[in-house]
Amino acid sequence: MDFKLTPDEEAFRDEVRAFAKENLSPEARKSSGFLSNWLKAVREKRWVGFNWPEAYGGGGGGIMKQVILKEEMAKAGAPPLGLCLMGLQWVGPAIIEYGTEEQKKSFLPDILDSKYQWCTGYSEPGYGSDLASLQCKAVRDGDEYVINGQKIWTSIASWSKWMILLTRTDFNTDDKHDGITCLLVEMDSPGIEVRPIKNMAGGSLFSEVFFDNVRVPVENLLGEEGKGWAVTVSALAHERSGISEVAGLAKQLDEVIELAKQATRNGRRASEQPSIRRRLAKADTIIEGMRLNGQRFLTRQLKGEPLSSETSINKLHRAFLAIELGDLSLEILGNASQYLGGDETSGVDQNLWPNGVLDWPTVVIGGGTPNIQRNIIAERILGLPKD
Amino acid sequence: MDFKLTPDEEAFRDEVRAFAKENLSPEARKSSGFLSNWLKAVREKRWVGFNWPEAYGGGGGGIMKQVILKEEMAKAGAPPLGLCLMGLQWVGPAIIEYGTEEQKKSFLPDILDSKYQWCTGYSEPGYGSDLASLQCKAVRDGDEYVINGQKIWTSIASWSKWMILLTRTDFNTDDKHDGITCLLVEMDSPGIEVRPIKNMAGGSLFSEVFFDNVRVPVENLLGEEGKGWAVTVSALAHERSGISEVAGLAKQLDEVIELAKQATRNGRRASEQPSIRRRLAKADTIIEGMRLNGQRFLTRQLKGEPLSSETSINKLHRAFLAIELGDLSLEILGNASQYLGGDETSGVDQNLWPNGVLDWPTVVIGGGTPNIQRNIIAERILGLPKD
Amino acid sequence: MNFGLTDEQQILSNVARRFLDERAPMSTVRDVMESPEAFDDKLWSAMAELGWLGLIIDDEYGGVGLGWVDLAVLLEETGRGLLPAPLISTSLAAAAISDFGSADQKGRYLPSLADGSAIGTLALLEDGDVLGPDGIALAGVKEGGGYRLSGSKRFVHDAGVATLFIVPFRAGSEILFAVVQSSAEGVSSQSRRTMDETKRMGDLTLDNVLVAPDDVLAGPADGAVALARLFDLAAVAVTAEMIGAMDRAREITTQYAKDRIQFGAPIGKYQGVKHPLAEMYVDVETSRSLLYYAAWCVGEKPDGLPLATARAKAYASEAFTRIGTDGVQLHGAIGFTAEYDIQLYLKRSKWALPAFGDAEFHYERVSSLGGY
Amino acid sequence: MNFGLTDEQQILSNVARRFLDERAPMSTVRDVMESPEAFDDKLWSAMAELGWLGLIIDDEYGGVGLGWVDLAVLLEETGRGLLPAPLISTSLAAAAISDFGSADQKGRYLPSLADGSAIGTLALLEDGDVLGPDGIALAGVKEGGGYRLSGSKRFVHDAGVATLFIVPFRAGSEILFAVVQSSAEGVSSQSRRTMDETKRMGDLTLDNVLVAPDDVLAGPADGAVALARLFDLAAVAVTAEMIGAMDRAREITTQYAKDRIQFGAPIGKYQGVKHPLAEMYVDVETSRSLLYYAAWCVGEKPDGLPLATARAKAYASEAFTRIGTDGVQLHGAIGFTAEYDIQLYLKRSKWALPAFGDAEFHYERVSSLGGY
Repeated sequence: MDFKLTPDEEAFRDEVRAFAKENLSPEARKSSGFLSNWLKAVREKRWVGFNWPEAYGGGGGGIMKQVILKEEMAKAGAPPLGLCLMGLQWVGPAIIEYGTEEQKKSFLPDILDSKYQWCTGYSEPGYGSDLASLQCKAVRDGDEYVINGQKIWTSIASWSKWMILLTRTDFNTDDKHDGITCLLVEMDSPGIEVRPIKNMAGGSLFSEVFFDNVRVPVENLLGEEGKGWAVTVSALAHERSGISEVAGLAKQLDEVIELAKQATRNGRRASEQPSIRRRLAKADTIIEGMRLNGQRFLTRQLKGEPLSSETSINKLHRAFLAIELGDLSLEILGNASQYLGGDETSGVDQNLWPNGVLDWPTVVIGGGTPNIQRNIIAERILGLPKD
Repeated sequence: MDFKLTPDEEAFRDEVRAFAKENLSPEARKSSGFLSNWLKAVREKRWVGFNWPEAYGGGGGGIMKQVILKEEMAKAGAPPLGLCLMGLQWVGPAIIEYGTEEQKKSFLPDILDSKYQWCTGYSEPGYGSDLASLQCKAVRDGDEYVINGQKIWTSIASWSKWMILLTRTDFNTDDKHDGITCLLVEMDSPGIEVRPIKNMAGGSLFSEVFFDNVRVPVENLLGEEGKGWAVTVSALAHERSGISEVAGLAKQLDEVIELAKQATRNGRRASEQPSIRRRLAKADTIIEGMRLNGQRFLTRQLKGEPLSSETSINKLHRAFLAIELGDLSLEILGNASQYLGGDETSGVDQNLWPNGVLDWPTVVIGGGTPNIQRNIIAERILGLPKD
Repeated sequence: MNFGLTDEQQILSNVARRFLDERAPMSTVRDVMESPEAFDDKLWSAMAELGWLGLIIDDEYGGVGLGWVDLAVLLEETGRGLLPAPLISTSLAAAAISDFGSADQKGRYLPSLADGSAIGTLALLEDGDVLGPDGIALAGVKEGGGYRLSGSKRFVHDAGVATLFIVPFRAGSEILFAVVQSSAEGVSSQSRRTMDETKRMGDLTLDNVLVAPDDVLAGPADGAVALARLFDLAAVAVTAEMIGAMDRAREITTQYAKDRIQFGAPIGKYQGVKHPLAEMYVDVETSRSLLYYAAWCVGEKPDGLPLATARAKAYASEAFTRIGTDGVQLHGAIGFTAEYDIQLYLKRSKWALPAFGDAEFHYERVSSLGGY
Repeated sequence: MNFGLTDEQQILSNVARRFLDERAPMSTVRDVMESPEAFDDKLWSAMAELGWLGLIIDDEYGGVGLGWVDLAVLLEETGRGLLPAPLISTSLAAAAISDFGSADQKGRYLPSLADGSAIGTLALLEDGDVLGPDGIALAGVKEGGGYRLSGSKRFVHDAGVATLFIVPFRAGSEILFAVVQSSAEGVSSQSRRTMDETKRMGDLTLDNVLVAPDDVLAGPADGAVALARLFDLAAVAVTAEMIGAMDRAREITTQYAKDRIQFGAPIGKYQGVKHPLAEMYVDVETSRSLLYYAAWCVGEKPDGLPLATARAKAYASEAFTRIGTDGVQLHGAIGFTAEYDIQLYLKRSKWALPAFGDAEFHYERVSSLGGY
């Protein structure tokens, strides 16, 4: 057991830190072209698509360095390494693995260059957790597929140029995972309607997307017809430790601690109150536990072992923290917490005002509800019978 | 809404209080014949079998006065009103409702006079919560039933003279609640073997009971053959508010509070520590909630409405408290808690040492596990589908 | 012993539910909550006609003369329906005047509160959000038998629509209560944007406001004790609305669990869903028991009010926090869309937690009052 | 980066599990725990032969010379099997001497600890059960370079079988550590009956005991710091056994849930059972991660030890409390019969909670060390 980095890894970490220090200085952040300069600089470093093969413009980076890169960037509070998040995370990898040479040439460089957004058409109404039961229909008609149906919970649909879409081309299969076909669809195709879903926090990150006889050329078939389910699972060596996410949670906790130091509650500093201290300490401990769990997942990945259901452990912790850190902030602030925009008379730095306190469902429900995670652990890891 | 007693009820309460004061004085408690004097005195008052019809030697008392009697006795820390607890609680009522005149004459006076104990042969191995699936077999053979099978979790089997036993006389019914036959069995019948079950707290309140060709005369059939399930549900107006039980919990909490006042923890009085205070306050609040819930149940009973699944609410609270009050005592005492017999150097009154801290499963599991209670509420009250 | 609604209370409850279903269904609630002050004139007048605004005001002052258990029955319904209206605020102002005002003051203030022409509210808190006498820094400067007040009150419910504020202030070692009209010179007040849009809250600013001698409540023998009672009444009122709201959140979620099919069965079939719903039921019913006893204490057993209130608000606050979160969570993604109502109940739970003392505050009171 | 067992650690773990399965199955554990001191000579000798007693003792003093991660690997297995033996106690005494003893002292004490002829333990606590320098009242009276000690140490693990006690005491403003032999004049010790019969605990009484100068540990520059480190090492060791025990409790309960048929299906099919089991898994794995990092800090990052230890013991204490209770509860009535093993794990959880600081104590440390 050894929690230390190798000299080569340390050198890479130092390189990332030095880069971040230089490119993320307060002056740099204030400069007018900050974001585009940043994107250009990390692209030159080949840190965008860090784990993509070099042949496709990626960095060809290994697991351990992916972790280092992501963790250091998270700690430095860096902007993303590229703006086309879904493209970088799974659309690109799926195209690398299943795409034609045409598709690779046409799409991969744009993703790396943050040219436009991709969105993901997976979920359907009525089948939230039961993805493979999807009903959105595609019928081959000459050189085109004709799509009819509906998707829901599609993030950033309104400002995406392309969608990676799962459709059903065969309704008579024994296994519902068969007969699914993956298509790449241009969002301005006739027949597509996007209806943003307003959420309780006032935003509308997600949309419903309706397809009414939308025609997609067969060249935009990704992988084989009927074998689209496989496309959702990338074989690309993708670090899954979640360690960079933990760095983000730690930052969030630091803010809550700072809030507790500044706010008074029933006439006394919140950070001096045992109940608040205990909840902060417990959150801290869970975050450290997640980091260390992440290192165990990472070790397994480094050893080439498959990683699957264990990551549900951290998903459950993250769901707990998403709710707990928000609730804790509100409790610390008392009545003032209700002033969503902040309260200048509270004596608390307005930048610490808890934003996104109503956004937790995105995290808690987004990646599969806690109950789904518990089922995964109980059935796949512990071998308990299905419900 | 009115939480006050009527003048008549107040008079009865005062009568009970005065009686308790007189008969439970420190001197009375110390006198040699205390328990037998007590039993005789309450029997004369007709407070044993308080809700039984007067014709059978009971008190013919109504619901409200039952509550008052039980609550006042619990508050006074009185001994039980009779020693044959199961006889008083359900065997007697079952005999009153389903018994022959012979049975009534033969059994009821003895129960009221605490002559001997009854035990209950309901649970079987393999069917803990699923009582109606019982397999213990009774076959009619001339004027006798011949019993073969096994019971488990039978309390006080070793020192009971009689058992109320559920057997199966018909294995081919559509509904498993049919075909069950209730027999009254003398415990010294040939073929009965009682094996006490040692529990983790060191005692053995429960036993396994084995039946090997045990012969029971048909006169001891209670109710009709095959209709024994009904016998488990008494129609006698029996107060079910649980308010007297709450008085017992309140006494237990008072002891934990006293313990917290006396014990130090990390160098500081436990009762001054916010986490302990909060847990004590929460226990107090739940106990008060139970008392008030009990009053609501009582009101429904007084109005003649059927009371069934609502009582699961307080069973869940009681399960929580059974564990919580024990854990709290242990946490207050720290390392010293491990000295089960007490620790004379701890500065804590040895009488406050938490006994029965390992006995909680009797309460938590005894009346149906918390999961069973949740199912009852979800399915019977909320109307959710069965699992 | 009768821990159940009387026939009259049952009628009050039924009428309230019917009125709210008809006149303030969720579509109306949403319209009203999006209005600048979350206030609707016509609804208010209708409530006045039903006698709700003067429910606990003596009939000689234009009220209905009922008690706090009755008010709790009503507030349970308005909480259930998330009715946006300053009903709690105005009832509390009426209670303060009824309990601590002279006959003259009752005669001057109560009829207009009962008929809805005035809207009252308590202005008990200041910067620091401290519940109790320590939280009162506002000091009155004597002037001709009355007082001059300059300062701010914070977290005043319905600050934007209230026309009459009950304002505790210090006069030497005493705490007195001024009745301040929004129309008086130097008085300004405004609501601010809050998480639960059905509940407005804001600031009352007093700029050298003159309080005439007969606008100081005559009654309370001990201002600190009176203040404590007002905090308790306020906590009871808020808790009553919480019970209704959490019960409704439970109902909505239970119904969803019956209707929503996933993996071929209603999700309510699974213990992972049905057990939290059962726990919600346990919590709602127990909160309700605690609350009704506290409401009963208001009139029948004032000595028992502090402890009964502390228990009810503490337990209900914890319960509602959990029910709000679980309610949204058990709905899955749909639960946090603006379109679904369940999220409005989550927001109400966030508003209700700190209102007149959170769970920690009230559990600490249970301990202190319990003598440890 | 390798957060996994090395091949050597895996072998150590496998050998330990095999040894315990063969030589100390639960039937043996039950026999030993019912013996007066919960101690078995032959098991102890066999452990010495396997090198367990000197695992962290340098090889020049007869030990194996491994580190605390290795010790944690071993203790996880002994915790799993509820092995009744003073392995933690003797390892901690060895650690104290290794860390703070002179070469001479190491030479005198360690070999007999490594070969099992001596049994060591820490005697850190006194009346009041206070963890830290404030808990040390025992004062040494100088006599000829050495000290006279009179007083008691409480809650001493394995007090009845230990032959060598590490005894902190006050000498002026300093805290020093005496090595006290059970055979010395004025020393008496006895175990007492405890809830977890596999773990003995008791008192060490010192009646005018003379401690020679070379029986005072020579090393620690600051006694309070040394004391803190010993408390941390003790907490790490106890936590390591807790991980093994809670993992085994989880396994036993999971197996029961698969085997036990009720209402026609294994009870593990229901979410009311499977979800608590999944939570147990989450808690065990997270506890394990926290524990191994703390054990790694012992040798590799001593500055990080206090925080890492506090986190591990706090989290594991809460987790084990829940797992012990849920484990018994999910078994139903059978779970609390003496015959079933699960109740032994519940009792271990009760023993482990206060041992070297409960969850509250360690969470408070997390806060303080975190600078708030």
